[in-house]
Amino acid sequence: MSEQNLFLVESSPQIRHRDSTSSIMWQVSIALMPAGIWGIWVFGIRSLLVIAVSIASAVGFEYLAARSMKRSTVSDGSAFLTGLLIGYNMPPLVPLFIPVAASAFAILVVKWAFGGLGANWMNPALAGRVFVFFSWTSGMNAWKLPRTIQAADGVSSATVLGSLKTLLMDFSGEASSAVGMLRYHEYPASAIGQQISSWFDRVMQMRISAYTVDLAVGNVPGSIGEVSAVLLIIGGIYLLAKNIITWEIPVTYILSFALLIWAFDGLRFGQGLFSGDAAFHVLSGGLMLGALFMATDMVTSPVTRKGMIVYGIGAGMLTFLIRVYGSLPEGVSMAIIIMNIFVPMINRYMQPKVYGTAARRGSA
Amino acid sequence: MARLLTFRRGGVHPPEKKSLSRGEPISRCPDPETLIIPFAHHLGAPAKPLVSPGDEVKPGDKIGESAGFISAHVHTPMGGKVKEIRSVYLPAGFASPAAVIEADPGSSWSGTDMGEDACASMDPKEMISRVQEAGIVGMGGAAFPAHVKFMIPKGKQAEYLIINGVECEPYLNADNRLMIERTDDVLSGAMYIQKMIGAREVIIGIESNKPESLQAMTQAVSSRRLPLTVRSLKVRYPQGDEKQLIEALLKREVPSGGLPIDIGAVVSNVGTALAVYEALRMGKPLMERVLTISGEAASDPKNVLVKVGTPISHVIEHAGGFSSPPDKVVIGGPMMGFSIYDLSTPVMKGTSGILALTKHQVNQASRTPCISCGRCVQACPMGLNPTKLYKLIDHGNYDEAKQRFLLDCKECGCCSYICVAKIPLVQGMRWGKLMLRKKQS
Amino acid sequence: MLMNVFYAFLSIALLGALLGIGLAVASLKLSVKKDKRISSVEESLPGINCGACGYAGCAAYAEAIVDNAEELTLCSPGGKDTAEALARIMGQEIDFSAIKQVALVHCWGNEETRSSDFRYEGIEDCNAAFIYFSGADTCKYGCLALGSCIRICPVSAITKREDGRIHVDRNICIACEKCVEVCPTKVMQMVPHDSDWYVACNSPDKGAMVRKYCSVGCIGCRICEKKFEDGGFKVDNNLASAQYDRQYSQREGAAEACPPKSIRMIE
Amino acid sequence: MNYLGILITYIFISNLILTHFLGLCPFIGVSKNTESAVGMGFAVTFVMSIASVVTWLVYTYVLIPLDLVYLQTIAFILVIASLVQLVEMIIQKISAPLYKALGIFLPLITTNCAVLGIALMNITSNYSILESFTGGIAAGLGFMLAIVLMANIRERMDLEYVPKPFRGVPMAFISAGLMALAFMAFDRVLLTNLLG
Amino acid sequence: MNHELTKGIFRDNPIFVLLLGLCPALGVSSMVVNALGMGAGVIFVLLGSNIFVSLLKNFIPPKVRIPSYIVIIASFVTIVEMVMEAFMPSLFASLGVFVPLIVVNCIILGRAEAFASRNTLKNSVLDALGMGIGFTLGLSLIALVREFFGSGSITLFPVGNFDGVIRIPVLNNFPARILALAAGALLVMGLLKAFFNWLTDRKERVRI
Repeated sequence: MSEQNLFLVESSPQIRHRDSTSSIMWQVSIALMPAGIWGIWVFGIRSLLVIAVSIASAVGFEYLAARSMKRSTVSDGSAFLTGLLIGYNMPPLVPLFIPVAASAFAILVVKWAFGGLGANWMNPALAGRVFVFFSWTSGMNAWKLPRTIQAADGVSSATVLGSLKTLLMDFSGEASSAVGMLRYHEYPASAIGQQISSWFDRVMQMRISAYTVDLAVGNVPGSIGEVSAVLLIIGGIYLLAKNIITWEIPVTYILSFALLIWAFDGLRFGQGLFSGDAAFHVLSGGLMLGALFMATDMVTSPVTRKGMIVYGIGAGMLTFLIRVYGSLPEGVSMAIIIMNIFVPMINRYMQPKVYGTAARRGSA
Repeated sequence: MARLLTFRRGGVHPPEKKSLSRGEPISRCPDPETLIIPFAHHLGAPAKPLVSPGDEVKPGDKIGESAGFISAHVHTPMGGKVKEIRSVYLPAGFASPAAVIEADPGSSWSGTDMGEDACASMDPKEMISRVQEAGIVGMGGAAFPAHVKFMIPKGKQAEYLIINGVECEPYLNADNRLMIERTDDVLSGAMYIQKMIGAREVIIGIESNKPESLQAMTQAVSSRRLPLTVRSLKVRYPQGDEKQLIEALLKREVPSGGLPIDIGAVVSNVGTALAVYEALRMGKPLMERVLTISGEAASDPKNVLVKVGTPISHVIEHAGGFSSPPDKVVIGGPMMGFSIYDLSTPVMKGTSGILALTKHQVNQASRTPCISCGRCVQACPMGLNPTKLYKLIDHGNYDEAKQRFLLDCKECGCCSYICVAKIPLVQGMRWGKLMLRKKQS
Repeated sequence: MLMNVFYAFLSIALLGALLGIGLAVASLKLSVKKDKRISSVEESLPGINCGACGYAGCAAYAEAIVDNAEELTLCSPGGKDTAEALARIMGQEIDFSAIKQVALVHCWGNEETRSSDFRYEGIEDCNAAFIYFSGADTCKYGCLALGSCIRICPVSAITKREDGRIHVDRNICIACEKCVEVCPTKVMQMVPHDSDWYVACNSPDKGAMVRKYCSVGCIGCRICEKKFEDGGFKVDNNLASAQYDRQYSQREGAAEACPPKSIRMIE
Repeated sequence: MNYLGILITYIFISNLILTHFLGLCPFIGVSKNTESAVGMGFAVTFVMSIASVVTWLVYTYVLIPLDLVYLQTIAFILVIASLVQLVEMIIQKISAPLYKALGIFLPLITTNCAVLGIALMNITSNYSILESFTGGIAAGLGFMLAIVLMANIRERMDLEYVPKPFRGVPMAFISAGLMALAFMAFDRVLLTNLLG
Repeated sequence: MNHELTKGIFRDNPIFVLLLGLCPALGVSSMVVNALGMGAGVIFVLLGSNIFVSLLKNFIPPKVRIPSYIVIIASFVTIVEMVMEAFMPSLFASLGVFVPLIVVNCIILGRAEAFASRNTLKNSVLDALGMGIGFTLGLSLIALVREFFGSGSITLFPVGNFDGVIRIPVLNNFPARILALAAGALLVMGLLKAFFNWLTDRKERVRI
């Protein structure tokens, strides 16, 4: 019978907030754009190809998986975002089969084996990245110097943290900080970075190394989307302003990590406690990308504010532990997926306090 | 100005949409030809019909007698002939017996003001029995019988009377207009209630988006030197719920499963206060009320005084009909109100608004699986975990849902409103409660 | 070499004997009485610890059966056979054979045959939808076809067919009556396993009303009752119902004569 | 290697379940809900610590003097099996609540290769008796950590619509695989750097 | 075909259906040759213990039957251990702790308790063979998948000139190394089990 003229009846509330799952996914993607564009610019057009391949394969696998379950979920944007993040986590010169494999693992195994969007308990993009990282380690080390650095041939294009880890292996005590060690071994810095650094020194009387400036701007080798800390922060602020992410996870993550670095990182260079270079570490590696865009992935982070704080602090501590003491140069992706394992437990024990139950102790 | 008061946890802020009808003075809705007066106006036992088909009734006659403790009398606002007693669906979705009355045109209840002195000489007991006789229920929406609330149980002491002028639902202006146009009567009603329950202090809570009400109330209180406090509250839904209002004003929490009186508070709506005033001063039963017709598909949003039992379609006609075909017609506010399909559904004692919403307002994005964003958890004013509860109910685990305080959910709608996956969480909670009841029986 | 072999045998034998004696003594001294039926009940259960019964595992369910007289039909993987085995152990009667009942949906309405009052959006479950005006169909007694019964059926005997109707496979149904309990419109009712014809309608509304909203609803015309003496149909409250006390000969005739074709062969 | 090192090793770095696949049967079987998982974790820790000590004693004071090292498998499994039964009986006798909490898991532990595994590993690593004891406790705690995390994940998954072929055991295995993937961050280098 | 022999291969496959003996299934499945070696060991122990248990079933008092079974099994395991150490030291080294752990392999104790102790010698032998072969096949399947993708090779026994390793072009250069590691074992097991579930589910549906 004709349905057109009938009224709609549904449960209260009769109005809904305008945010929806897909709008959130697309907004996050938009917030990631500036950092990605920067990455493509500094590393060349091949990075765009890497990102495109990641997205295309992620969306393609999502389509296949959803179709086999007789659902259609491509339009919710989650697969696009996963692909985008996988692309951002790839080194610029990565062989193209690697992002495809990462997408396949992320979408088919991490996400759809559990039932698709919302059911996965581990961040698909990060799990995909870790999967390919351990599988094809050399392919995942295909770094490239950004175009903003003029350097002679043969200069290392390893990432800042990777070089640091290698140098520390045969550390002979000639440097007293991370920056000092990089400088001693003539790790390349951009001309702009050096100028800004000296301007800070002259005008503001602030000692900010050229490396730190480069890390903030994005004049360093690294994964395509993670190099420009400033642009990532801008994206993060956009998401915060739009109320898509809340402050708890990024702030506790970065703060706890920075505090631990400040307290203990100096020990590696024979210095005392509280002498670590927090700014350098916070800006380096994928920390900004991780803290603002990956740790805050809604599906795999706790639902309560208390839980989010625990989660953020845990991720900060693990990142510190892995980065400073572990054999891997970077710790962000591992730290976040380890915390993902704990999320169901955090959600179980970090429940909100129910109204009106304060008086009746023990009944909860 | 002092920092605005509000409750602690949860809450949302939907678009207010009050301006559609804010400035419209209360007008009287013309009488309908047929009245459909349901015998149930709230959950609990429906009233026992006192009339049968063919009976003649006069305006103000009691046609339904309260049956059971939580029940209120039902009166007819117009005279006429009872055509039939049949079952009708109420906006809330369940069916109730109702009297269909062919109304005599122009027949209206009339009474005289007995004056302040007559009221002053009554003792609280008599006042409560008059309230009961007038069939007054809470006018905020839940329509809980007022006399039950005003009878303070033994061993309890009412310290505070809170007059609820919050009206936190979007679109609605009925209470707002009452506070502006009938300021003195509302205040007198509040003073009567205070006398009935023996409260030490009376506080009127009004959200700050109703500056005219706030001003009118404050002025009247100071000019009449009444022992009342008017408090301005931050705009936040569901502040009009008694538990949140108590939390906002008194910083106390009603214990889980308990009543406000357990912590010495009684909350009463401004509409109820006015009904109490009219019942005590004029002996007028509760048989008409002010409601807001609004919504983007309503051609002439306004606030009207409508007789209980008037079909919705009649009220809408009075307001100029629909400007465009509505997608949804809502009885009450958009957050807790009910969408209906049949425009002959009658206006009830608790009906605070009629909204005609277009497709655009309904905001139907497609449903996705829960992405655990946690917004519902942060929005829940009761501190529940709606997504967990919903999943438990969806998987048939009602007992665990109950252990997680499912029964404390009062279906305010914050969780569903904010849900990005567009999951009907409130419906899930109602479903869970239904299944729990089924299991018990 | 030989000595080594001898040592090996000796030590293992000694160790074995020692531990064996120790355990034997301990089991005598420390034995705690346990209801023997628990272990035999546990053996009869499939042992896959699926938890479908609502207990932590087969052992827990077995304990609940013996200690708390829990229902015997909760084990869905085991199905009928298990329930029978349990009944034997517990000395209880679950008589499946004599008058085995099966669930049956007494409604043949679907989107094509009946009208709606409104567009419903929300949870796809009969009980959840029933809260709002008893469902979107104008007929308030029919099958909502949103699958509360499908979800609750422990043996997956109930499915939704392509045409939108709910179908109970009577060879799988174990007559636990959970679907009957959960159905909000009470359209799911038990009938004997070997019955053939039934009245596929549940609406007590007057014929004129039924005709308006459903093309296959019983209109209470009484043709089946009056014209077919041995049809075994009875009309009460505007609704025909089939008698199942014995075999009737004129059922097919009545079915053919039924104006809205509400009398149907059970599939 | 000091005791803290042993603890960290068996809890994080070479977790018996996630890197050695020992004790998978109970890990998959008893991780359906958190309460049972915690109970199982305690039971395993308890048995492992005692078994480590007893097998060490048997090895050092019986098998070595008699030159019967090749009989260690038989000897150990006999000792463990009897030990588990004995422990079960003792618990049943002395404390009903404890038996309710741990007892039902004990029979499962007899065939838990993790217990025999840690006993054999203790011998291979040339641990002293105290180190063996620590190793036993650490391995048990590692088992407990893995199984409790898994139980929480599975409880969450119970409320999702997991595709039918993946429901239950496959999903648990894939989850365990993802856990192992994440735990690869904890390696020996981290331990050496941390403890010097 | 004899049912006792064939049931273990697919319908009651110990690894994918009964979920028994998982620890070695994952622990030694990084190379096909290990899987085959382990399988041979398990078949031997299974055969031996089933024969003994079946023969002795009337002499073992029920109270001590489990310890007796364990002793029988452990003896065979020790034999396997010694033989392997003597003749195949490299295999023994790569199987490591999993050889003695055959003792607690649930398949063996499970078959002894559930089958051999109640059945005739002939059936017990067939059961042992079937279960053993099923176990070996399951194990080899896991190993095949893991080695194929994780190392890009298939390692068998060296025969003559052939060193026993089949190298897969392309994959050999870019193996998904993770599959050869611990995490990969669990993932492959999960995926294969899901695949088996899907197969059985489909078969059942076809039957209906």
